[in-house]
Amino acid sequence: MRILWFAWFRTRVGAAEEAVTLPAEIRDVRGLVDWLRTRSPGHAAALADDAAIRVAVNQTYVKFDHPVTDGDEVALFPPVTGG
Amino acid sequence: MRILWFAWFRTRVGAAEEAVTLPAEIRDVRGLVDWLRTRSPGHAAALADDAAIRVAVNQTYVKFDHPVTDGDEVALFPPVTGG
Amino acid sequence: MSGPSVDAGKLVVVRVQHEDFDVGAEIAALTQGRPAIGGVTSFLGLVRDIHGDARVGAMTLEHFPGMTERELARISDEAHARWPLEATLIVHRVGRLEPGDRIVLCAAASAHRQAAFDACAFLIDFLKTRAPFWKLEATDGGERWVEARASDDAAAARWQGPETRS
Amino acid sequence: MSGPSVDAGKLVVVRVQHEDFDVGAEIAALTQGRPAIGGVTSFLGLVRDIHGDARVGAMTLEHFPGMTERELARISDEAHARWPLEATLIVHRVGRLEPGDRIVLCAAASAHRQAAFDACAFLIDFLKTRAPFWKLEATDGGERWVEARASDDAAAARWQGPETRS
Repeated sequence: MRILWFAWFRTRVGAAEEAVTLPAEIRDVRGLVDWLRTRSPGHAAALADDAAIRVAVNQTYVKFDHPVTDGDEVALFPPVTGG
Repeated sequence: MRILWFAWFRTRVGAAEEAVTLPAEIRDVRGLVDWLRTRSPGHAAALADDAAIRVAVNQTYVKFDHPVTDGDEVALFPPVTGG
Repeated sequence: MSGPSVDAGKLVVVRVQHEDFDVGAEIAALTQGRPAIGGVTSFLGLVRDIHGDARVGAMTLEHFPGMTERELARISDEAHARWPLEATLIVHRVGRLEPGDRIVLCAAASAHRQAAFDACAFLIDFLKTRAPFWKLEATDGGERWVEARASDDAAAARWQGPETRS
Repeated sequence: MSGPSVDAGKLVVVRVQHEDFDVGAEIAALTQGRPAIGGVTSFLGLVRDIHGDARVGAMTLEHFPGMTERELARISDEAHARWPLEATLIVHRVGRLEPGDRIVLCAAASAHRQAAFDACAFLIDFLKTRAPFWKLEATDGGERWVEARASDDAAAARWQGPETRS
């Protein structure tokens, strides 16, 4: 699975992109976020607050109950501030 | 008194501007409009409908109860359609 | 990155002209030297080729020189009194225009997006019901003076307070 | 003055770019060949020199290439579905910008003024809450990521129907 990080999620994680092998027991975004938090203190800091996490699977916004599979591209980022 | 006509009031009256001597008994816009209607069939046609008459005394919108004197410039025109 | 903001003062631009205008240049002139401006909402009015059920070939815009500029300034001043604006602009053309031609540009610049939107809508709504302009259309059926629309009165009435009732 | 109107079709323009844009040229391109358009409402967003209580020297706009364009197209399509529009435009810059620089231009063109205003407000409100852009500001106190504002969520919520809830 390809993970993309943007804005201050990227600076806390220390990478714009990661390739991860999704554990078989993880079936949805909720599970993915919880698992990613365990990867490093930076990951935990980026994902500290559920309310501040936006998720796009294959470039489309999804909620935490959305299913994920190892072939997905999952982007994680804070609330947007363009315009 | 200087009377200015605009848009289809102008075409019905047949003049953009008239110089009139205000009869002494006319004190307000209401009286002026009623008197102007008697000047010609064109004047009567232009001023046929009170609701379609807009009045500016010295370039400021006024209502029918506004006083007028012989030194005023009074513009009469239909509802505006700019923009 | 230091020192106080330079307050360039509130800007009110009102113009009535025969010539066309450049939308980008007008808006750039409005914002130049005013770094507190976060957004500019503008409305550009164009001559349509259809009015009601008639094709419009051209139109002639007549106005009341002097009073027009006064009314546009009054409408602009009231927008500044109602919203926290840095600058406003109203440019309106007169004379002969053809379908697709620019007629009017209203713009409101503010630190705040909602103020810019509301003030710009206010400017065009009041211009349409108070500024002394009249349109004479040339259609297939001949020349006709455009009639005022009840929907324009209703749009202006949205903003109506005691200070704007005539 | 005769013959049917040429229907040029609905126009949807979405661009993300480093370069500056020309507001007048963008709006002229939107209305060119569409004589049914009576009005164009546009919103131009600029970099302010003050954000909260800090002076801003410059900012860098980051985005999610690919998804950004998809979201902007989605927002545009929804505006066309909601209002009778002839054309819409969203141009957004990325990269390093300084106070006074243009950031974004949204525009909606319609036969009807109110539709143009509502659709333009909708475009910028949704862009601000859904399009994946992020601002990194350089202030006197160092670099900081701009925080999302509750007022932007509230502005977008005005338009919220079932089809726009994520």
